[in-house]
Amino acid sequence: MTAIPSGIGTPITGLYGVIAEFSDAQSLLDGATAAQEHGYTELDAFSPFPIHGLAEAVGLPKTRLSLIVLVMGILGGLGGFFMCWYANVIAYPLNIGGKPHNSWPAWIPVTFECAILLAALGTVFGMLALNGLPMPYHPVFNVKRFDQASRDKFFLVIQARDPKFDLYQVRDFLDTLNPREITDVPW
Amino acid sequence: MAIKDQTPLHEVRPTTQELRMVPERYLPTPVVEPGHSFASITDHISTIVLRKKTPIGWLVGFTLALFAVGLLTVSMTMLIGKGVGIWGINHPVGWGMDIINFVWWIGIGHAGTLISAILLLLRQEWRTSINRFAEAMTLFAVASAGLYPALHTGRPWFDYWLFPYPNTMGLWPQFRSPLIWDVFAVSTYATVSLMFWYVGLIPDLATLRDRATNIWIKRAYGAFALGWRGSAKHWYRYEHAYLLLAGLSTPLVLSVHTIVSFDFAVAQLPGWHATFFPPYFVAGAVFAGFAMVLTLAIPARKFFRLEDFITMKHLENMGKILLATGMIVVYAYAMEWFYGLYSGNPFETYMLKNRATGPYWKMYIALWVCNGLAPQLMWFKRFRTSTFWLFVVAMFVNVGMWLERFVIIPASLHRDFLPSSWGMYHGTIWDWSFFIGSIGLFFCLLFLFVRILPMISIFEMRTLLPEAQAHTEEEGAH
Amino acid sequence: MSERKLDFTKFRERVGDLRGKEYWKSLEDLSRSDAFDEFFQSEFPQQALALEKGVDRRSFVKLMGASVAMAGLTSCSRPSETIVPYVNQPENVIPGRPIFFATAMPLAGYARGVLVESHMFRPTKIEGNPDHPSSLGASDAFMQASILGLYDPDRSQVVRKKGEISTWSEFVAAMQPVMAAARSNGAGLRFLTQTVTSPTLGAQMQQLLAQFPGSRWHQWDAAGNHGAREGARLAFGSYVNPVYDFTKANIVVSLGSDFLDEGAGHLRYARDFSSRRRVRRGTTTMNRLYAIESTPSSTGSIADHRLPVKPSEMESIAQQILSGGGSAFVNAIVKDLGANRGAAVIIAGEEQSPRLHALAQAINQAYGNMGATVFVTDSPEPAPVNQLESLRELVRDMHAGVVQSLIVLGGNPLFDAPADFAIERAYNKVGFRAHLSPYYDETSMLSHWHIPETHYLETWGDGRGHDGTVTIMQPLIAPLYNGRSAHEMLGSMLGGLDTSAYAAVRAHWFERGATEEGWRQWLHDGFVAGSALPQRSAAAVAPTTDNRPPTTGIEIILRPDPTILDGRYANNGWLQELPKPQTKITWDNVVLVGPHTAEGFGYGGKERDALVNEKKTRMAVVSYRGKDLRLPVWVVPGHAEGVATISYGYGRTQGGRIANGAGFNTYPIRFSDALTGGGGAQIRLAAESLFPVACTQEHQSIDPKVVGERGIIRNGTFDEYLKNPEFAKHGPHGPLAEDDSMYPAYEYKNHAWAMSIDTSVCTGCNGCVMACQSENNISIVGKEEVVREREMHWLRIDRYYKGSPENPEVFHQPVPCMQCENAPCEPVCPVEATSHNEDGLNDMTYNRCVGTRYCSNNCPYKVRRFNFFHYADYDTPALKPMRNPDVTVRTRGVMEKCTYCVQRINHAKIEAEKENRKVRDGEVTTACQQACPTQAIVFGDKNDKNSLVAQLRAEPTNYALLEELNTKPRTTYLATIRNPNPDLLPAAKPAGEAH
Amino acid sequence: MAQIFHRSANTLSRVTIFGAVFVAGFVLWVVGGIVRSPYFTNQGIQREQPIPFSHQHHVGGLGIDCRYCHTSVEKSSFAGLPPTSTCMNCHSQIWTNAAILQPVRDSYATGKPIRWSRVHRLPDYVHFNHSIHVTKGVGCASCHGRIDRMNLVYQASPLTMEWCLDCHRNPEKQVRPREEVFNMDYVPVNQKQLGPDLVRKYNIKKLTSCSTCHY
Repeated sequence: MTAIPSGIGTPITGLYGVIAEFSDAQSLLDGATAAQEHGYTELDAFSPFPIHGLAEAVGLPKTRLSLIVLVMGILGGLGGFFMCWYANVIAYPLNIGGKPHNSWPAWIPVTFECAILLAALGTVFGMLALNGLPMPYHPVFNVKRFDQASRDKFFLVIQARDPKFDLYQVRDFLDTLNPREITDVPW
Repeated sequence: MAIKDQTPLHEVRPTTQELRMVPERYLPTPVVEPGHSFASITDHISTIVLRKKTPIGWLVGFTLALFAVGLLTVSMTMLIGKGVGIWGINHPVGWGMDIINFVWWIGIGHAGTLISAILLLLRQEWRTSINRFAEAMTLFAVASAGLYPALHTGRPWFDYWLFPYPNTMGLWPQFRSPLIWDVFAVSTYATVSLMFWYVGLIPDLATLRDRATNIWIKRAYGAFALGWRGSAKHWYRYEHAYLLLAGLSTPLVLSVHTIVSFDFAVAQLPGWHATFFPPYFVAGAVFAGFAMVLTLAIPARKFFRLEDFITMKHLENMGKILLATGMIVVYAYAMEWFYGLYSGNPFETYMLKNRATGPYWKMYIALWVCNGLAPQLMWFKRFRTSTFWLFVVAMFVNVGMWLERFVIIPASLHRDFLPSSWGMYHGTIWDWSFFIGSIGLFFCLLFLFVRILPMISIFEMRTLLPEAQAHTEEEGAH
Repeated sequence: MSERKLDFTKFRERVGDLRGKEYWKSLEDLSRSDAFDEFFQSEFPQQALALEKGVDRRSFVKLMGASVAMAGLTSCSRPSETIVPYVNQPENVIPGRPIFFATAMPLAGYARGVLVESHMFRPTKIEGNPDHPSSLGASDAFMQASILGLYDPDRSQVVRKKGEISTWSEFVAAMQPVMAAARSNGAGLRFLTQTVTSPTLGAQMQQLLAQFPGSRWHQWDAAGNHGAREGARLAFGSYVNPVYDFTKANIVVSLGSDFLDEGAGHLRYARDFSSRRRVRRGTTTMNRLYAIESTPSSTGSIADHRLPVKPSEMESIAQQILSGGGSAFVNAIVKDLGANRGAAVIIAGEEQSPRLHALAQAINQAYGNMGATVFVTDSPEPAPVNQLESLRELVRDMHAGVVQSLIVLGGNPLFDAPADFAIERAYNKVGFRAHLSPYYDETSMLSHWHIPETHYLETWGDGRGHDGTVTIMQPLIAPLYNGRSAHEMLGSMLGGLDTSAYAAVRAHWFERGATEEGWRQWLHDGFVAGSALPQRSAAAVAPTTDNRPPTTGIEIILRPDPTILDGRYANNGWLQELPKPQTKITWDNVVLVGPHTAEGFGYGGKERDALVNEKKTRMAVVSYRGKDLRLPVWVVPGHAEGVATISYGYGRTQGGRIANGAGFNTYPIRFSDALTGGGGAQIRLAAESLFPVACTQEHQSIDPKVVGERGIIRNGTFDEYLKNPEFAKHGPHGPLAEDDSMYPAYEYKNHAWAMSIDTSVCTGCNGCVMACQSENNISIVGKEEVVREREMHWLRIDRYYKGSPENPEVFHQPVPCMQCENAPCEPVCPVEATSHNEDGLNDMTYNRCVGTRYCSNNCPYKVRRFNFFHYADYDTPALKPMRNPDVTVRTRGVMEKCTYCVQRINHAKIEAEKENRKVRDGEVTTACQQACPTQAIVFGDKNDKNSLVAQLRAEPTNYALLEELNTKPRTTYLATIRNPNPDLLPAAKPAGEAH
Repeated sequence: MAQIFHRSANTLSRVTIFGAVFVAGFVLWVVGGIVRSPYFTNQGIQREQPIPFSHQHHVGGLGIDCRYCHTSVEKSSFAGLPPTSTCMNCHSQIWTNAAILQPVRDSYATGKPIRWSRVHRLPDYVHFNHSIHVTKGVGCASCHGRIDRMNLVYQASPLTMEWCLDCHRNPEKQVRPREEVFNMDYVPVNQKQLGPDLVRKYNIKKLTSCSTCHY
């Protein structure tokens, strides 16, 4: 492919997208909404703190995190109980203080803890996995002022792989949102 | 431009002149002093970590803590070399300061997760500026607590037998034992707290990554920031996960001290064998935890000039919690007497009589003073809103909670069922060296934490600012 | 038992082989030489293992100091070790199985028959000989502990000349001129022995005295029963030996006598006495014991009526009884005696005055007990003398310089002779001083020659029991430390071809008509059948009344220490750490006083608190006849007021590593005219001086009310029992249903081991405690650790008081592991280190224990013992062969406890399994049960309805300790029943009232 | 702001996170293997002996019964080691001047026992009784392996607790008729049916209580 900008919808090599910097949350949110109404789909917005509604504005699929956690929790619980039961009933049954081998009430604490543990692990690693983290290298880090994204600046990027992507149109469109600055984001 | 962020603290301090006109008492105390911007918050907190020169105060404190840790290592060598006999434990009293300190620390270790999780679920905004700190405290308290169960055994080098693993003996742990429950509860608690704390740190680590100037420091923070870039989608799942973790931690934090209380409640010793121990212990844990948060937050706030973020509102709220949980604990003490006397069980009755009039009566009285009387000051606003008095009360509670465990453990053991085997318990120098050592370990970790990590959650502070409120049209409409 | 005993002669050769070997010279050599390893490992593989392991652990523990990382690696460091067979395997020896030999233990001269368990010719355990009249299978603490005495590494190991290492042959050479000189005129040659009952030794002495005309034989035993001996002469005109038959005695009056716990026949007497005291279904009669004494004793502690009196009042009370009138107490006795003519025993204590003994016999005479319950025989001693006068004479001659050479056979006169004899000065005037003794002690120090004496398990010998029964003592092991016996000493002086003890004893008896078969029979049985001395008719005459002036000030009683006696057992760690029967003090001697006397000199509440809280008492200064003695004060309920009891035997300076520095030497206030003490003493508290006393059970903290409301001790009178046998059934919370549990009870189909302890007959004598220690390799921990409440005894004897501190009722309650069916200790153990076995035993698996101590915390009976430090001695080679190879030696950091002697149970089960049968009742005896003189402890299978234990558990007086906890203990108790005289009861107390 | 990590860091970081899990698992697996290896169990290790006594020759070759030397195996916990005299019973007649037997003759002459190096060794806290196992029909070979084929004796079984338990839990898999106990090359015909019968016949209990071996 050539580096010369070509027709609409054709991705450009070496270009990740075009990014616009805003200095307040409201204009980022508005911008993102506008971009979506304008028909762009491959959007992403960056902010120093979670902004309510922004995710929807950049179009987010329903997350399956809760499901993962539920499953892990159940697995943990079953696993925990099985461990106790197996160890004290199957593997080596002993008469402990006249209590029956399967003193199930005594298994409850361990069962519970195991459930929580696995659920929590599921939560954290699930979240990271869904977010595609860790990702220490990312194109947006090429943007000079992007380090402000973790301070007090807000960014909206329209990715080059957006079917509607056209470098000039995108630039123009972003300009209409009167951002602080517009930059091309190289790969 | 990063250089510009390295400006000394006092220049960042906001001025709130117009507010000064109005008498203090008519003002609602906010969770962040006005006049702050995203930038100022970010810079103020991250600068504490990133500034080049380390304050003398920090160095001094850290060194002291290190000495204590040295003492701990010496004590550990003694213990493993000679045996637990170096402690004051004996035949009626099999557990002494080892388990007292364990329960004391683990109790303290409850505030953090509680503040983060429960208050988050309860949408208590004011938690924001203290949760990070409290969580760190939790972790380090749990670390100190963990020392004791691990080392109090007669043959610590066989501790791994407490974990379930396939072995050539064909043996497994005995899952009826509360000690095994402890193993699971405490390790789970440690793991989950750590993850909760770390997840909370990720965006701030990104902030530090971006603020730092030195490439290696950038890389260091960057590595742990996992490449966080504040993407909206990430934020969305992140908040989701954070909420879920909170939801999981809440029952966990309750379960942990419940299970610790089982160590005693499940036994049949008069003074241990009581059904109300779980709630009583949990309340005690919160009580102790908040006391410790106050003990640490008040000086830290002064030292690092964090008055704007840890405002009087926070301190006052914690004061209220002290009062509330304190009352629960006192209620438990009272119920102990009720059960004891109402049951007519001679063992229970004698146990209480012995607490009040036996050889350890001084301890018991002191316990009531520290945990019963001292918190009553919190009824009054002028004490609640005075850092001095808050600190004093907090110290009383710290001591009181230690005494509570002393009264429960040795003071119950030393006179149990058969008078023939009654005895006495006195901590030895090594008991104390361990205690001091564990405190040293705790502070050592704490000092490191405040030096290399933001002790206040930056991104959450940002959300507290009015500018953080953005609305989509449909919302804006109404 | 008897079929396990074995004809001995086979292995005598073997011992003979070892005898001469050079490497026996000293223990140090031993431990270095290969021969040593061979000696142990060859015949002792299991033990050898234990040793190796021990070494591992020890070095491991050292490593542990360095780093935690090393943890757990111990298991993989397996040294390649050697295992060594016999060259010629002795017959009758099955490797790995113990055999039992019969012999006798001489104590204060008198022999008690014992059976010695020998693992591959290594004596490991002493039991009583069931057939021996002085033992009947019972054993006391001294018998049990004597095994430690055998292996004691501090025993003297070489002949010494003026302290320098020398040899036996040099000594014999050195004797020649002495004997040569004495042959013409032996006046300068003297022998000093302790009390002697050995016929052989007696005969040897006589020969010597004949050989050296004019030479003299003196006897001195610091704790020898001087009073009894002289009393007998006073009453009967000659040195005779009264023997009592308590089986026929309905009434027993003890005049300061501890006949249940001291004296040559106490094991037998305790057995006989208890046979009339056990209350079972259908029992209609019970004997009654009146104890009149000053210092609380075991006998007094189980008496139905006890009267604390000053020693000076003792004789007058006896006089009153004789003359038939006096205080209510006396009248009651007189009435009872009258009603039981010929069926009562009046017995005076060994430490009591000759007059009292004479009076006691006169009373027996008056009430027709003579010949009915009291018999008189000739003295078992070949040459009974007034030992005090005998020693006085010797010392006088030594001072006078008449004595040129003195041969001291045993004993430690320079330590235990009366203070006013100044014996040390006298001794140094003697030109040739030879001392035979097991330790290089105070006397040896000042002797020209010291010869190590053999332990009784190392030598041939003989001796007479309390009734004169002869036992031929046979060695079970070659002398470990190259020792010589008295027989050899004398033999070498008498000359002849074979001067060995074997030759001497054998010759003595074969001259007196022994036959080879007979001899074998004697050795096999452990006594010479029918050798008891014949009764002789004798009439006791009451002594003339003497009118001594009443004493002033505090009266001092001097008596041998209850556990280390006159000091001879001072280096025996087991006995040092054994709680003294009445005071529960270890490692020390104190001055015992009654509560009021104590308050009298200012020992009050403050001091008591210090005792309860810090285990520290105050030092007192005892001023007696111009001497000041500093001793710790100890208050004993029931101690006569105005009287202070001080025991002698402590304060050794040359007793060995354990003996030295323990306690206080009280001999300096023992004067020849008042061997058992006297009046005129003052006691004052020393200036602020707290002294830690290692007491395992100080009573000050115990509120009697607590003991009562918890139903720990349950007691009643015989009359109450007859009215309502069930009086002890109800605990504080009423009776308990069999299965008050949310879980179904376990079924123990095969065996269900159980123990029943009859508190009525327990005298608290400690025999069981010591037997347990010996059987189960229980470590001692030392005074400091006992002060810190870390003693390791698996079996303890709890002692409770009831009533006024001036004269309380005393109750003894032996507490082993209760072996609960619902054991509280088990569910709390995280690693399954304690669990139940198929017979319902509460197992303790030492090697699995990580030492959380949770089980101990949760044990309501506090019977679990924890190794806070590395108590077990893996280092001392000499102690290794002593240990029971069937019981693991516990390491640091593990919990241990009573196992019902599971090693014995398993052995019996295996033997039964091999014959495809069940274990028979009585086939398994626990160590404590076997030792108990009064048979208070019974063990067996409660599933077997005919077993004794099952029947006892069905007794109406059977109760479980803390039964309301529903732990379902396998160990249960029979309530204490006493038989007080209705005339002396203030008012009948409600049945089953506990205190 | 410049990139602080190279592109490859992305893959790298993910690999490390998930890799860690597998590494941990692997380590545990290795440790588990090691504690069961001869290094720990001493299984199959031949030891230097003062005299290269060959069971293969004496048992396998000459067919001497185990009990001829290990006399107490039926009576005692300890199977017993042959005294030198036992060796001399034969070797005073045959091979009377074989150099290899010099130590035996020396021992017999001097009375100094032969010091074999121990092959089977249980810790001191394990109490094993030969006689009961023999009586209940546990063959020598079941634990000691084919001694008759060993030139120098080595420990055939791991002697770990789980190994003991395996038989204590399922004796029917191992027991053989009493008369076959000392038979080295006994091969069970249909153990499935014989085993349970013997268990019933010999009244064999499945003892897995701790105090069966530890006390």
